[in-house]
Amino acid sequence: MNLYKNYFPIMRHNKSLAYLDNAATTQKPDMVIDAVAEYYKQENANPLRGLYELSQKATDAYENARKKIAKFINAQKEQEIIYTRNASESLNIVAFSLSDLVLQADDEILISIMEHHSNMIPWQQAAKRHHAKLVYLYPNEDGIITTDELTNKLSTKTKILSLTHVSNVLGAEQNIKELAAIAHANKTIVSVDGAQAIPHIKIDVQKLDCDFYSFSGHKMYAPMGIGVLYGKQEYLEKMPPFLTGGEMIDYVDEQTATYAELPYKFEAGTQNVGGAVGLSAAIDFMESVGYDTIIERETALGKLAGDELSKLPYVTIYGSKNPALHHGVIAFNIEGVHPHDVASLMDSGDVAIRGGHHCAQPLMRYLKCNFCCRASMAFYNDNEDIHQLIERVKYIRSYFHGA
Amino acid sequence: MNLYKNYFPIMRHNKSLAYLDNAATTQKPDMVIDAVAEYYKQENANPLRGLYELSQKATDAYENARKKIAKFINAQKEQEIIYTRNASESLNIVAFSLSDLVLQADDEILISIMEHHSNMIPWQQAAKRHHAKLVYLYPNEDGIITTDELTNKLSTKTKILSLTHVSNVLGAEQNIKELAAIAHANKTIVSVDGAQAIPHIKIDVQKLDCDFYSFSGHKMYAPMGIGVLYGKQEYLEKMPPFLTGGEMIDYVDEQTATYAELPYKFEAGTQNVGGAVGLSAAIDFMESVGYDTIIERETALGKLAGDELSKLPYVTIYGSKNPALHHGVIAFNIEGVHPHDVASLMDSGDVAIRGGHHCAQPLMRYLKCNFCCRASMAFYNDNEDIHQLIERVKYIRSYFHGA
Amino acid sequence: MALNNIYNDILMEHNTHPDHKHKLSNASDCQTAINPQCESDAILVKKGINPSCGDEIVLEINVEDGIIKDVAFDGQGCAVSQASTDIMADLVIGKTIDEAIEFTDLFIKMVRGEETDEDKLEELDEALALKDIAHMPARVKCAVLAWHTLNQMLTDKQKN
Amino acid sequence: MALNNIYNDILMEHNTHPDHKHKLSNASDCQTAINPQCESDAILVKKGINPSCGDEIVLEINVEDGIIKDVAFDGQGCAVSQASTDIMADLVIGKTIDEAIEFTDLFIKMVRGEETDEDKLEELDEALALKDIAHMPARVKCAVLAWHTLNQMLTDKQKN
Ligand SMILES: Cc1ncc(COP(=O)(O)O)c(C=O)c1O
Ligand SMILES: Cc1ncc(COP(=O)(O)O)c(C=O)c1O
Repeated sequence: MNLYKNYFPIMRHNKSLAYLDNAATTQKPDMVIDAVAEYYKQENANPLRGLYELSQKATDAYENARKKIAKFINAQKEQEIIYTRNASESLNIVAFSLSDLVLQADDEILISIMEHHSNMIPWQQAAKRHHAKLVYLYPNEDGIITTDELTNKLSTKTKILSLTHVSNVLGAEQNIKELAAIAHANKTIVSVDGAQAIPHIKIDVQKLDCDFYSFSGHKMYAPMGIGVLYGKQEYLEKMPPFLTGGEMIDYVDEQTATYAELPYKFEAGTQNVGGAVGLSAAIDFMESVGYDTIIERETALGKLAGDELSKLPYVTIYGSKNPALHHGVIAFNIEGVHPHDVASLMDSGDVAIRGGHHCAQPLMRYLKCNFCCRASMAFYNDNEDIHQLIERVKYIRSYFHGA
Repeated sequence: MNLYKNYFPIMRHNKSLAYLDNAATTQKPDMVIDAVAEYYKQENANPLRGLYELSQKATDAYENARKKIAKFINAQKEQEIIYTRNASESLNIVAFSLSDLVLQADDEILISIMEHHSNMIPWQQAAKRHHAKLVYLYPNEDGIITTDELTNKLSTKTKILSLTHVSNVLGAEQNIKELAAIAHANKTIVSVDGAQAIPHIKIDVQKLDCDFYSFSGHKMYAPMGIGVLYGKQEYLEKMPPFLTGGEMIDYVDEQTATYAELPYKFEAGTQNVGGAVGLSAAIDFMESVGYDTIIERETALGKLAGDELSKLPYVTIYGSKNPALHHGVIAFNIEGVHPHDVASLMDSGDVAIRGGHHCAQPLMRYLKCNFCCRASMAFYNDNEDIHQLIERVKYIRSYFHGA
Repeated sequence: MALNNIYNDILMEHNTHPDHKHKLSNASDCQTAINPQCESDAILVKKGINPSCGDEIVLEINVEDGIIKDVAFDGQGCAVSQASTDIMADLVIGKTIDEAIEFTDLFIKMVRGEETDEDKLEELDEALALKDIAHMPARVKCAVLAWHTLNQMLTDKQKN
Repeated sequence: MALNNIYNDILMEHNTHPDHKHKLSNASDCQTAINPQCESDAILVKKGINPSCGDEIVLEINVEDGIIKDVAFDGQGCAVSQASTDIMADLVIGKTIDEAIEFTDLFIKMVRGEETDEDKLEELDEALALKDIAHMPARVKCAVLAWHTLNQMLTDKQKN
């Protein structure tokens, strides 16, 4: 077992497992699991308005985690960090509240056909609510939205561009900085779905110059139930709140309420302090490993898997031919075997991959495959995991179609 | 230290602490903290669509917890249990989606002046969105909404009644069964905020015959970040979804989507399986203690605190004169000392209580106090905690006003 | 690893060489929906869909005098749903409507793990090969798709 | 338990016997808002609110020739905000606008824990008694309310 796997209790308990479904959720290292447990053992209380020591500790834990997240993605101010449950909720907040702020009838929202359903259906709904139009960008063969494609689709009516940073099927990374500059020149607000990017790439929201950035803790070694919405203060301040109640208000009378300042305005009800502590520990963990190591290992693993799968004539790989451009995500099909059967037979060989539409049905139809298998790597995977995958591909093919 | 406190690591680490802010959040027993950690060590994966063993284990953990919750509150079907982040989110879902389903302009929504902001502001918003009217019920001296008060306020336009089961300030328990019957006879749908009830009273949603019931895990010994919305199938099925994306859809094309069946329709994005496991363990914990014990101990503690505080002429207690009707919640003021100073000086005597408006500003104004102190008990508290509280009240009074 | 033995010889044989994957009726649009025009007195057509994984089958049955004379299917899906459909066809051809409904009920109970009595399950014959799918709930939907569809067709038929 | 020493003699004395809790101007409606009508050339009025805990003070200052001649306050709040306001009044009366602004900046830094240099903080005199509030962020807002309000009044005044 490689040294990195050793940080993960679930790996220690499943030595023969090749866990290659990291794009769905990552496993959690000891230090994250322990940090959450310690929080509940030492400093649990309802944060923010408590006037006693434990509540102060809980508030500190909660706000220090926010500071760490702000620093991690280089947000200018910690008030720009809103805690959510997951990337889906972050994206929903943008689609609800930003739309309420800026959308008029006949305006246009621009998203790509590659979006995860969580960055697509909220916009379908927003378009319906505001009688706006949802317009699609289509990628080139490498899964990239070109500047030409964007320029062609932008119009004076395009108020919002919401784009995934890294596709959860093709692994393709969009050049957000370049696209955002074009959009901004058109007065279009830019929201980015970073769920598949932040586990693999160092994020600097100021450099990207996006207006919103959404991600989930559970895909970056943190517990489930905690996510983040980064938003530029100028927009967050003007947007109406989304969920209401709890700590997000200042004054309430029978018919009206005024809202608390950022970031609390968007955080209704008792927050998940344990989750915030876990996310903070996950950031410490990632920083101790280092993005350099993460990228180096994941690129090597992706290359190995891509090279080996390419050798098999009955395997189709989706997206770029260059495995380095996949950020550890490889979507593929074995000719003549349904992805669900592949995934089940992978499981019986102790390989965990996903088979299905990966919450990206329109993309699947665009790729003309409806369903596919997806192996997705984290830096803790190793060459043995990949070999196990490849052996299993060969076995499944021969099991269905003879040697 | 009493035997019950011994189940709680935070109590073992803070032997001199009288933690009397349980209405804000309860502490967590070992078995809950451990269950969550074990989940991440043994069976973590993205649940629902995974075709491998770990994902199946995560799905089982997630769905078994749902079954346990359904049984715990005696829901007819487990599809009627929707996971949320907290009671606030549950209440927001009802206020958004049910309103969308049933509210017309000029309709009326009925809530009480006792509501927590989380069961008030979402309805202010819903009323605004639908041009409906938000009408208030007022309690009697004991904090009870009488059937007369309800009958007087119900009209043919009253589509929704949303009411707290137990007030987080007065501790008063409403007779939901009786009120719901009257409302139903008027064709009014009944939503109940159970956040302060379920930690203290056995809930049977079929007996109460409410249409919705909301609560938070963190107030009943579970971790933060997990809550529940119970809803009758007939309504949940007809209501539009709230958050969209992730696992809550069936088919998606570029402009439209069809939604998954219950309960998934209301659960967008990757869910908090660790939180569900924690809530399940918390239910096991509560059942092993037993509601009989919980009620007996909390009633005795409430009586002791109420009796002792009543002896002090400079203390005002809000709500019923009968401490047994407070469900362990005692709101009070010390004449001439601001609640924030009380809470801070309690802290320096190792007593944790809350001072402020308790997210119930309109109620505070109704009680003509604006702010108050609140001591709230759980069964793990003991007579020493109460004595510590009383001693501290006396000390604070004399510190400010001489002996 | 419970699924290993799902992909057994029986399932693989029915998947590779389905005896009943063909058409009973001629109208080509029978494939896309329940189209009354292509139902003769005897032939019933129904489409079954598993939205979560995209399996789709079109089931055709020929019922005469309360006896299922023939079953055929078309559509795409995983090996489990394809084989399960073919196995079902073998089992119900020649049976009465009541018997077939009983089989579908029993099968659905088996793969949901609700019926484990070996003696009772014997009746299901080759369909027993799918028993272990109960350990893989994510695949249960694939296995029951055809059985569920047939059950609906037959109970609808009985009502008319 | 850091707060224990916040409720020290200095704070309790100013809370129980505030020297400056009275009015400078006469117009009673000066209490509810910044009302230009009740501001003479010399007397400025401003309301400060801490929404999270409901503390409210109305601050009145009398500035002549760039010197703060007098300060008075009214309103309700906790001991921390009341005493802090009274202490502030003692400190800034007789000072220039610039000096007073400096004091408020320094005080705000102290209670936020951003300035800990004892020598610098010496200047704050009795207000030093509130130093430990930095350990109780939930109460910082109570302590800074008056200082923050005064700071705004004076910087506004300087701009005009
Ligand atoms: C009566 C009542 N309703 C709702 C809530 C909101 O619960 P949460 O903050 O967990 O969303 C609370 C807790 O503060 C409460 O006491
Ligand atoms: C690109 C992308 N966006 C959004 C999401 C949604 O994340 P979550 O399910 O954590 O809300 C995912 C994860 O499935 C994803 O891959």
